[in-house]
Amino acid sequence: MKTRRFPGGVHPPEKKLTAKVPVVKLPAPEEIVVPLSMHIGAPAKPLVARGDRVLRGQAIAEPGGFVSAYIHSPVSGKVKKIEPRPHPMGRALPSIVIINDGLDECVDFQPVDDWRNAEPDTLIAAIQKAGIVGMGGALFPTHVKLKPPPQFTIDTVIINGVECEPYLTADHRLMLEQPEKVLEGLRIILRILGLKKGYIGIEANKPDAIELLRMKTANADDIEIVDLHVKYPQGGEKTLIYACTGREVPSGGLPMNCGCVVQNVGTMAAICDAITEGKPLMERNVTVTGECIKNPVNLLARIGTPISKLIEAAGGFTETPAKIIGGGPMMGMTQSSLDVPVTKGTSGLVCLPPSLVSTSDPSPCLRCGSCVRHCPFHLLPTDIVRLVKAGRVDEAADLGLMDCCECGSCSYICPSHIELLQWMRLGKAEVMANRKKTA
Amino acid sequence: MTEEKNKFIVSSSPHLLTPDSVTKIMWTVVAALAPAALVSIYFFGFFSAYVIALSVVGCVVVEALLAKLFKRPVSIRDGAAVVTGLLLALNLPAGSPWWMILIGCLVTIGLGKMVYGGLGQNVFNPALVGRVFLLISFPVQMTTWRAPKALFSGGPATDALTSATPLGMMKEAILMNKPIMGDKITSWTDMASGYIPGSLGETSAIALILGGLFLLYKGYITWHIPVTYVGCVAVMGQIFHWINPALYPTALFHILAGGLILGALFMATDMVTSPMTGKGQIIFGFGCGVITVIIRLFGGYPEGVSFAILLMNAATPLIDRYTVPKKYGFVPPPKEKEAGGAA
Amino acid sequence: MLTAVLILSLLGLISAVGLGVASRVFYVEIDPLVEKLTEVLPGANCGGCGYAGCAGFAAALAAKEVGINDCSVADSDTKQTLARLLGVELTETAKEVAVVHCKFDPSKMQNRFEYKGVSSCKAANMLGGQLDCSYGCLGFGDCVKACNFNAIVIKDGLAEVIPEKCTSCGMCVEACPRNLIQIHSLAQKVLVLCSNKDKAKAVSSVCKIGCIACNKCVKACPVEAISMVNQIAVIDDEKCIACGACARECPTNCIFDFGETHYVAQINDKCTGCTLCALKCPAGAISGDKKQMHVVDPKKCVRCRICYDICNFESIELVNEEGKIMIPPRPKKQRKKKKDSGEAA
Amino acid sequence: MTSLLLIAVSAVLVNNFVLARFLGICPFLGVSKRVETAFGMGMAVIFVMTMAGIVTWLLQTYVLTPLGAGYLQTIVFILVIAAFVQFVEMVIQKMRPSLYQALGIFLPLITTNCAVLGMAVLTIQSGYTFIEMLFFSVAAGIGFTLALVLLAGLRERIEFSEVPESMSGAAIALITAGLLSLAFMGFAGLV
Repeated sequence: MKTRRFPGGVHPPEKKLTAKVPVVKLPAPEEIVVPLSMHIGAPAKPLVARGDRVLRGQAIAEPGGFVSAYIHSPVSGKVKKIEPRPHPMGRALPSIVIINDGLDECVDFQPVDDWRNAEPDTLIAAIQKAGIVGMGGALFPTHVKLKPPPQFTIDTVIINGVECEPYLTADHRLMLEQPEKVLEGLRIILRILGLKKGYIGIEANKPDAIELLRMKTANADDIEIVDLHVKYPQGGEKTLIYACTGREVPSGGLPMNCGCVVQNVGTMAAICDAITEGKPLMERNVTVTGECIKNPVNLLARIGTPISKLIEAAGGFTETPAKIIGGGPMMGMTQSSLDVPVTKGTSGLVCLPPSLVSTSDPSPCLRCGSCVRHCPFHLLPTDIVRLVKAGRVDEAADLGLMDCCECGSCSYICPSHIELLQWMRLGKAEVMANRKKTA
Repeated sequence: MTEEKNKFIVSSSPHLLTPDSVTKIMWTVVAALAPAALVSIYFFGFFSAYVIALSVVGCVVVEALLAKLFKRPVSIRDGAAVVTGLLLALNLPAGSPWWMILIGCLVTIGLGKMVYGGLGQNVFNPALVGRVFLLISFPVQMTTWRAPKALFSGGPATDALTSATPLGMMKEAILMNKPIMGDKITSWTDMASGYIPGSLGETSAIALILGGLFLLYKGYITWHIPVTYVGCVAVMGQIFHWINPALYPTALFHILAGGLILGALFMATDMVTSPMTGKGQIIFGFGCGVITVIIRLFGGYPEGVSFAILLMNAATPLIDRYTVPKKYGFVPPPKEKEAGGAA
Repeated sequence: MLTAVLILSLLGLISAVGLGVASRVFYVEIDPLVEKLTEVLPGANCGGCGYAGCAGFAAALAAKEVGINDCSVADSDTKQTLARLLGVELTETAKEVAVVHCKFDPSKMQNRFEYKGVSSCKAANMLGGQLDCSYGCLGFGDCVKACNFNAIVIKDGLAEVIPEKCTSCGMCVEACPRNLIQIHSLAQKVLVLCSNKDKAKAVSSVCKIGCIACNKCVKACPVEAISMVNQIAVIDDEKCIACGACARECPTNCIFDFGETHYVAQINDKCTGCTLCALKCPAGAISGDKKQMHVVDPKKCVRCRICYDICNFESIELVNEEGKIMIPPRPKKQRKKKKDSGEAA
Repeated sequence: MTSLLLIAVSAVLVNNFVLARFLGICPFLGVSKRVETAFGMGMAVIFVMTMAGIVTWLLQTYVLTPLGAGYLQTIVFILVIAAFVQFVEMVIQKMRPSLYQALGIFLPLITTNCAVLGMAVLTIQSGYTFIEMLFFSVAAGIGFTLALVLLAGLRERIEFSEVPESMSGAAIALITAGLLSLAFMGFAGLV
């Protein structure tokens, strides 16, 4: 079966150390730190104050704007404090600190009864109330994505089971261990968008998942499994849409501009929980892996658990790591302290030893064109970065700076190890600043 | 500024990098050039070895000195100077005088590279700048060819100095309008194996192609430039051969003679001075081919490869400017912006 | 010879007529002001202002796109005439200087992590900034790169302005991603060199010279020039009399006093009891009734020298802690006629 | 016909006005910072060269030689060229103000540009017929534009290189122009 693909992209070593390791449930720690900004859009506004008693699954923060999301307490306990705490994004951000009383006393969940013929709006409301956001790392509030403005007609739903980042296997294990939830979630989405057909894209390096899901949807005609060529960044929204449908998201536009909605498999499982069991988003699969981890494992960790607890659960370090990465090594953010909490977007913890982290200074650009050949969006990273370095940011924008999806293929493949992606980010920030100034 | 507890490293993504590096590229190119160098040493013996050695050492020393002069970090370990030195050596005739080689090194590294700010910043191929500079400044020394003599075939080293290269003979034939059949000059096998007089690297086509394929396999050069360049020279050469078979040699002669193979595989494909996109490289190769044939058949100099590549290097920024690939999700700019932009 | 004159004059005539007609057909409205401005400008066409020649710069000047000071070549009287032509008065404002509002002790400031990547403050700041203090100067020199007069240098990890070279053009203010640099007048000697907005405990845990918003300076200031704005003391340049009381009062001495050393005032026997100094003293440290000898209370005196400058009877001198006279009383100023005396005071 | 072609090819490539005869160097260095302005300048020079070539040729053959006032050649040519440049300046100011700003001082400078006067004098010395002169002047203009645009492309690229201070600015432009003319020497003997 010929696998679908997209032009460009790179082949980093896969190193799926935990592909065969089943998910282990991590008990909740004593102190849970739930940050208020775990999604794209305005940070959530707290509903609780110091000293309040909260139950597991109780909403402790409401959306701070149209594009924002609810946040729920993963444990029952007492709210200790609301103060800035270390956050995976680098700076300390306001978070709700809850002391776990260990009872796990739940609030009574109200599932949506008989969702098959419930109104799409009630389903979307239930999803919003459950605080579901894109779990692939984009963290875009799902209820907003599922209600596109009227002028856009959606005709295709693509579920992203690609997980093209090296080391990470959270989605892979989810597909293997809870395929029904994923399929159920997809059917709910199809019901909401009123569509008859949905796709699930999975990379060919997960044959067991492909086979299992194909077997489960053998007689169903509303779900098709698409196996994709193993290449990074196959899991990116735009590359996935191109590989599955051949369409291109217009520059500066969103997937809905070309009639597509892309969701992560984790989000599907969360939607299924929210609708069928009324459970809000309180925990997620996290792959704790890397050469420095004694025995790498996939953990079902509650949101707000400090990553030091996850590392302990994985047997601790064999050697002090040079980098702790929240998310995958290609797009994840390095963490500077171990008491950063797990958030809705933490798909993994990759601990790289000093031997794998190059600290050499970049050598001059040879204009070898590798970055041009490997950029999935046919941009000219070296020319764009050259212009950004010289401060000519508007010319860089003309060359396509704003179309860069920050997948990092160019920095990965560059023989001179130039931090192309970091320069692109600086350029983008400057363009946005200029736009704000002139707007 | 402060003692470091074992702090984690924080950097921008991606956190994995390709094992490739500039040093690796440069030493791979040196390895790819090795067969041609060894064959030239085999044919020209001591004269070739000393030219290669002096040129490489000369280039490395000049780069180190100029780096200090321009207060730049001395980075001769990355092998770039060795590659340039080796390429320059392959462009010089066997037994060139030592002072000429040193001047060549000075011009190649100085004018060709360091003046622009070092590796990756130059606009002309340094080795070719050196060669053309020497060709024009010292025409006599640059065109005294030694007859090749298999190294271990005994007998005194013939110092037949001025045996002309196949291209030289062709040029005289054309200028004097004495029609002699192109391929009667020397047999194909000699030309392919390198048993013909000429610059060190230009003789053995087989060794060069071997090196070129190795680079192609490693992915440090793409097929676009060599194929279009050699193809274009062959096609045009053949067309002129049909027009006047007596005077103009056949395509095969054009390919095997002179520096075409060396130029197409190692000089024109120099990453720094050739276009980045596939389309641009094809235009580049085509341009080089046309100019090479024009100079070879109608120009004053027998060998047009160096000039062709330098001229196309000059055009590379313009080629790069007009071969920007269409980006993913390209949205044509609205009409009035288009008109406004064209002022 | 005649033919030569004939040919030339004929040719001249034809060209003149041709050009006359052409200039009518292709008439382009040129703003006369731009013409005048172009003459005044140095005409070096050096392109320093970013325009191909002085004509371009003049047009931009007339269209108010650029300021007079953007022409770095023009000397002061050219700028005067330019100002007169443009009807804009060239404000000879007092010399202003950029100041970096961060002064941590480099040997003590710790790093939260080891930063690897593009060496620019914006880049490091995007990843949270490697300093423990999340407001401090990252020291990668974005400001140095932005300054065309190299008036700012990085000294062991900290940006520092060289007042003489600074032209207060404001480029560094924009360049700093943590907005640490502000423009103050050169005369402003007392400055709060900290920008940490965290609470006291967080500040002192990262930097010993940080402003912990203890309000001591606010109380110490005789003229209420200091106010506490989100956990940082902010000095109002107009009100400040540079007495340095706040600097002495600050427990973490993050308020720096670049003026010359201050001494307590002391009244000697020449005092005529004119009560002028008691009136003007902001701290109310001078007491005494009319026509009687006045006394300065050393504890209350904020050493602002206002009384020293005001007293015209050479009766106020400045002494250090041991009472040694450091600065003798100011010599008497010849009082002009009554009318001018107001001015002299 | 082939001789006309040879004149054109020789004027553009072999003895290119800038790179082989080293005429018109100051606009060559002055305007070659950006490709658009270089191209604009090239078009202006082509127009002035062609028009000046025609008028000077006519003047020379029908006015100066019959009257035996050949010695007036230089002054008359300068007068004609100046008139044309003034005309071109007005046209460009009207049609392309942005180009006029970008060219700035270098547009009126074409009057004293030795390439234009050189072309006029060369046509007279080599005794070209009208058609040959036409080919020669247009080709000379094209050669000038080719060299100018090539150098502009190179200089735009060099702007990004960290050229050492001692070499930056005009120095690196001159070196690049020198190497460019080195490359053009390959065409020597082409014709």
